[in-house]
Amino acid sequence: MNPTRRDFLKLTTIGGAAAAVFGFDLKPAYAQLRTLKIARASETRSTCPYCAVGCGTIIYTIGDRAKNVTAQVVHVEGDPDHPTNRGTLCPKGSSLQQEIMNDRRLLKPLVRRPGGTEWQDISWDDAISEIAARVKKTRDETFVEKDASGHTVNRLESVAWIGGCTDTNEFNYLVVKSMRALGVVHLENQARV
Amino acid sequence: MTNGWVDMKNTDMMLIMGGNPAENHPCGFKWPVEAKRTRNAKIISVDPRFTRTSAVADLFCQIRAGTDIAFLGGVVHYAMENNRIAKDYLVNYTNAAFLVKSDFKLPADTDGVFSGFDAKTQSYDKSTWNYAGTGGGRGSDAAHPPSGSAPPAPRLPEKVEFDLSLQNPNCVFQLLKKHYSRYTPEMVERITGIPKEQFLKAADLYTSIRKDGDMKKAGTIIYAVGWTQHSFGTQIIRTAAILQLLLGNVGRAGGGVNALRGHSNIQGATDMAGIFDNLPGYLKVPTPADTSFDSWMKRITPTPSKPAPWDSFNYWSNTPKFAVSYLKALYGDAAAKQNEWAFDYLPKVDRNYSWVQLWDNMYNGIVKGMFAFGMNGVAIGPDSKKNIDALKKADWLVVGEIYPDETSEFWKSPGISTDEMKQIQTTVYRLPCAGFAEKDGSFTNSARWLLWKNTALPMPGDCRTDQGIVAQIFLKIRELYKKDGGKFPDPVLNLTWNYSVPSNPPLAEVLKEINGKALADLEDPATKQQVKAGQQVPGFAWLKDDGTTSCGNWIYSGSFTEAGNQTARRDPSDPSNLGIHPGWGWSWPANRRVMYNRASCDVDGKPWDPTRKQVWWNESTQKWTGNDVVDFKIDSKPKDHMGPFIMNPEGVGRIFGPLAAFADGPLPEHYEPIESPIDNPLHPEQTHNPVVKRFKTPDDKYGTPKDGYTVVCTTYRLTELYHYWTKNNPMNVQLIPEPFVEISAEMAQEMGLTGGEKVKVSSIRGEYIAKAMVTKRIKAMMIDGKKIYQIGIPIHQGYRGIAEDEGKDARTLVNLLTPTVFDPNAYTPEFKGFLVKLEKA
Amino acid sequence: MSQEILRIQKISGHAGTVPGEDTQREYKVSKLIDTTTCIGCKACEVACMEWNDLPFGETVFNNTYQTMPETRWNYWNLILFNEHEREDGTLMWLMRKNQCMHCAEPGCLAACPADGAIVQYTNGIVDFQQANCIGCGYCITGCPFDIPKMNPKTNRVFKCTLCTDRVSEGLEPACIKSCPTGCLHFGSKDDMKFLAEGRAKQLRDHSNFPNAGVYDPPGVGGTGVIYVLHDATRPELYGGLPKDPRIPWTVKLWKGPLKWLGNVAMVGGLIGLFVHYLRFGPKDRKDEDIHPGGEKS
Amino acid sequence: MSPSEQIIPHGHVLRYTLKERLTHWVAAGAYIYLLMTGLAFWSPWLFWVAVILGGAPLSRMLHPWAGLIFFAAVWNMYVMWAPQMKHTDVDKKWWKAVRYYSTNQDDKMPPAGRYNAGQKFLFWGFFWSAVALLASGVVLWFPERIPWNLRSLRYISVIVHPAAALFTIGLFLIHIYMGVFAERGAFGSVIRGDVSIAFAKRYHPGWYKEIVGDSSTPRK
Repeated sequence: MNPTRRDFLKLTTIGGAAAAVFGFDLKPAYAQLRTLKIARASETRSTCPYCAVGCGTIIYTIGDRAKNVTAQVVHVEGDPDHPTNRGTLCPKGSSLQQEIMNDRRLLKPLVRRPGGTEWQDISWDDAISEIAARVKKTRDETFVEKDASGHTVNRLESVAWIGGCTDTNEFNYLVVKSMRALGVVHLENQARV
Repeated sequence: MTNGWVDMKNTDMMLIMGGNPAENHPCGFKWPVEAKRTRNAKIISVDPRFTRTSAVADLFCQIRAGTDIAFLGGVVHYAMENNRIAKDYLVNYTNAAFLVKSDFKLPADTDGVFSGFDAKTQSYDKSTWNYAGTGGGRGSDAAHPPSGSAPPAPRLPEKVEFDLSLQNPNCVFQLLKKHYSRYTPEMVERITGIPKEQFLKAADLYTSIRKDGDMKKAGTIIYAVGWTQHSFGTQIIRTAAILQLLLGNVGRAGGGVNALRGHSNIQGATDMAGIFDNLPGYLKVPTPADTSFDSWMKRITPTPSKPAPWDSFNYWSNTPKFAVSYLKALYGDAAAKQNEWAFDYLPKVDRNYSWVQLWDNMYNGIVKGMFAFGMNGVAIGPDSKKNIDALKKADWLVVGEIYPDETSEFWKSPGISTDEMKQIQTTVYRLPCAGFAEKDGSFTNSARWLLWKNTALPMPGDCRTDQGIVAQIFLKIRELYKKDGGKFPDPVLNLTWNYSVPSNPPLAEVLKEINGKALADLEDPATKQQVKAGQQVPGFAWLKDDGTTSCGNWIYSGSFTEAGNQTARRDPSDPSNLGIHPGWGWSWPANRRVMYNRASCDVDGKPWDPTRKQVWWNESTQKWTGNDVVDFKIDSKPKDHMGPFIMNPEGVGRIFGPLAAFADGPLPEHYEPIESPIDNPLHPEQTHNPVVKRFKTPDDKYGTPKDGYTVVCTTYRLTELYHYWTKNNPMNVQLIPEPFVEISAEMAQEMGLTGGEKVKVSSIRGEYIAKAMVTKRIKAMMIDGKKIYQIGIPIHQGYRGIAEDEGKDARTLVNLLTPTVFDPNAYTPEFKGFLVKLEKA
Repeated sequence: MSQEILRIQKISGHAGTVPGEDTQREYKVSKLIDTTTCIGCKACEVACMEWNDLPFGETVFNNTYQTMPETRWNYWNLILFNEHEREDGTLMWLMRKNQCMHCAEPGCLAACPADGAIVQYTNGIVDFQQANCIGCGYCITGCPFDIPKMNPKTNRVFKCTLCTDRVSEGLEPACIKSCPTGCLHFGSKDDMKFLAEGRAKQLRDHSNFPNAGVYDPPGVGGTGVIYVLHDATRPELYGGLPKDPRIPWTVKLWKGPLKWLGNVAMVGGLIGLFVHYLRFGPKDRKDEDIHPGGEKS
Repeated sequence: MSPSEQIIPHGHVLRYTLKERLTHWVAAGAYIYLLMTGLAFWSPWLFWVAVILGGAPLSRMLHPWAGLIFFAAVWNMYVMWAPQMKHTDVDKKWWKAVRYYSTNQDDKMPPAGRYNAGQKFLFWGFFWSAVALLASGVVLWFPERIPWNLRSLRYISVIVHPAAALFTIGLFLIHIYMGVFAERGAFGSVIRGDVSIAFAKRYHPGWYKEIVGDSSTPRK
């Protein structure tokens, strides 16, 4: 037996007594208690972000939400109370843990300048300021207040918003609210396709 | 969905078509399986491929992609011929008995189009598509913004002529019968490729629930984007609705017409009007011709249109309350009666700005900048090349994502050299957003349930929440307008933004705003119940058109009341055992789980099936009551004969879709997909949907069999992968490591192709190379005497993913193949049933 | 923990009695797999990988939806896809979740020489304890279902544990929990048997499957994983499910009669030689001069 | 065999060359390791042997390699000795009289050559067992590489391997008994290489004659 693995094992006393003469146990551990990896993890109820069944999920994270812990996901499984999925998950829902903790996640704002062949770093402040300035410039240049027949239209045809399938209702509301306020009419969503 | 996921366990019969729920909604599919196990319910699977759903179906029919109307029309014909219809339901709850104007003509009589077609403008004058009758309000059914200078729209008559015996040749029932009399089993076979005997088996099985007039059983029709993604998608669904009305299946537990929405919050995005032609809660956008708030309201608020002895609730008569409350939510005090509730602030829409048009407009230089948040527009297509070309012409693009995606890296897409890259002048910002577990908020599932989720863990790296990013950009724009002024700054400056953290609005506060609140003390005159100023309104019944309430989306009113966040409720109990679960989350409208549930009872208010009691008329209280929230006027006596379909001005279900309800006909007619291997056997001179628009840029091309494109191709999703997302996820990539093309064994043999060999699929727009999956699950078909092959391609791969990044085996997008045409009603592109050719690669 | 050792009823390669034998009143647990409602979605595959933290392994497209040709040391749960045309020409797409069957009489355990490398708990779960595994691979030979797979790097054998970590904490196995259609079910063996028989009867009576039945092969004493099949007379259609699986007779012979015969022979031989020496002694006599050098070895 | 290869003490005759002795001890060492580890895998009662030998996984890892060494040694023996191990008429008679041999009445035995029939049997027994053990052992070494449709190979191997091993154990016991206890001097022969002339004369009279015939005067 490899002594370093003993950390992971809960040996029974049976093996213990015969140990040590040869520097290793003569008797192996019989009842290896595979420990439940979520036994003391924190639970958060959530909804699967994939299809429109809207399965309830439980996200298990390390730590007990103490201040000094950065929670990270250890496991995701179905919420057994949820009337629709009753704890089940499909192959995508079952892999949500990897969706959350994934080394391909985007971690910082990037910009690609005209003619550029690579991404460049940009600070959040610069990105927000530049985007706002571009929206304003485009709006001021192309905003249509009246159409050919003189009717008020107050619309901005030159800026488009395409929204995703996993945006929350509240986010969508804010988008529609702010985009309509700007006069945006090219407002579309995954819902269309 | 009219019903819900869990409700499917109540069904006796399922027609699953235009959808593959076992593949795409596995966890919802447990309920059809449950019905099989506990009720011996049957599943009929009709699909171009033998799918995972077919694997557990009792009957499978292989249909040619895009011929669903022919199949369903054939079933309608079969049901009428064999008297397997719900007579009472039909007469009382649908417009079957309504008389249609005598100058209305069916396609059988007018060369494959309905009366009123103008070939020059490719559009219909719909004035003949109306009921016979007298009087009435204004035209009420403008689903589409009429053009600014059009004459006043025709109107539905207030008093509709009718014939309860259903014998009048101009009654809807007789028109229906006549229309679908052409959809004989032989014709169905010619069009769909389903052998006559097989079709008759399916038609017999599905309509068997109404054998001998029995009303106890319920059948459901389940569909998804296999129906919507056609140039006549809405009409397929209409045919299904007609069949369900004919069989008396709508409004009933285990019945309904159930659209399985694709993604977690597609339903919510539609409800919240993340689309150009609506405002939240399905309020129709104002057009330039709506010169005032009142004229807008007049146009979009319907008035009842029904047989005189009947009653109609006509719930949309409340439209002004919802509209005023919405404007109050947007603009607060800046929206007042004096300025017509800031009506001017709303952009006016008189043309199509929908998905495909949007990319065309970008291609043509109208759209200069775009935000894409969680939306991979390049991959989604159709005609990805056109979308990439369009982005090359844009000034700027802002992408909010959690993974690198095709859209943000369109300038690095395969085939673009470094030199070409240097020519692309588009500035692209890619902002790292929060994943679903890192933010809270609600999703609305396909069953219309709003479900709140909690934040589980912090965002990694330097990510920010989506709402934070939008808020920060908007506030910055507002700051610029405040400082520098600019074009029409009023709506930007006056938009309410009263969140405790303006730069990152807490979503619970946003949901409260959506729910709506009283701006003055309110009192219900009947119950004397009061809502104080500043309190959340309990539901949309409290909304007012005098500016004393605000509400961000009337159909979500009731989701966050004084009792707290209703979408976060977690009571799993289901006292009726009908899968209603009234205490779990919150369902719009008004926490109602099955829509139109009044129709689950007979005319006297007694449930059709006493073992599945949803709602019923309580004689002693003289009120409607039930296990579900009643979808009806609560005190309308059965003898008043109010129609159960309260959102229609008729009060009844529409077999005949009058006036402007649909762009392409009041009854569904089979048209061929834009790229079709044959002429339409019903009317070869009118093969395609006559009102479908084709685009004209060099990227918009449409293939024909004459050009060598003879194979019918359909695209679809796999259960192992989620759209263009899980290709970043090793576990899912392990399940489906590579893209593939499903090809019938017969075709492979003809091509000398074995499974695993590479094959090149080309449409007139582009090509796609992947390995062949040779299978018995697709078979060659005989279509109108011609042998036709079908193939299928899953859409999931692209050029950004674990297996796809630069330097790896870069893959192209399936949507390079798909055509830029769309359904004239819902504007959904035709991803299914286009033409390709195949070669060994 | 205190009872953990008593939860074991069989131990591989173990001399003497097993501490947990005869001490528990626990019922046998069982998975029920209804292949007639399986949609091959692979949720169970992913749930298994995710729960057991199994590492990513490369796969290649192989003209099928099946993830890989067979289970791997790091992929314990695999749905096998088979297209089958019935006599009437209708197509069936048979999907069977393949994993350790948790036999009542496990061939792997019978074949295993390593003390405690394979144990069977009193609830019927057969578990490999990699810490005790010596990497001999005899379990691979002992298994009639081709389940145990060796990690070539560590020389340890792995397979489905029936999520014994979850089950011992009162949870269901990860695959069972995930299964969207409910084609997977978990409970006591008796209950699963009852459900399975009921479903098979339903298939015989109400669907067109007159040969529907339950797969619980007696050759290995019954299994902790039972199947409902559309056609129980032809289990081999479902990706080669053996019709009458048994522990290979040579393994039985080796672990049974041969072992006793060998032991008797070896001990008998030793005793015999000893007695022979006592009786006859060495061939030479001390007085004989065959050791002139006088060395004794 | 050339006697000139080694210096032989007075009154002794060379029985095994250094090469033969080395081969023997390589085989013996490997065999003993194989026996101990093999027995540990054979019976739970002896599993502790493997533990003492450095742990069962190590035993499992080294056992096949030891097996290869053993087989190489046996193969070498085969090359060296096979010609001398041919069955002869004397051997036939020897077998008929084996009961006298086993009861130490060697004078009643027919004159054995360099190897008596029993030794030849031992040789061939070990040789063929080694072949069987190698063949089955390779299968058992890589069971996971044997495809499912060839699984009968594994099934055969699991029975052939222990059966052959048991057979060798029987041979081994007799070999040890004879070499260490029964025929004193035999053990020395495989250490030093020589036996006394008396030993040769007594146990291998045929061989004795042969070498005396070859060179009437044993080297001094």
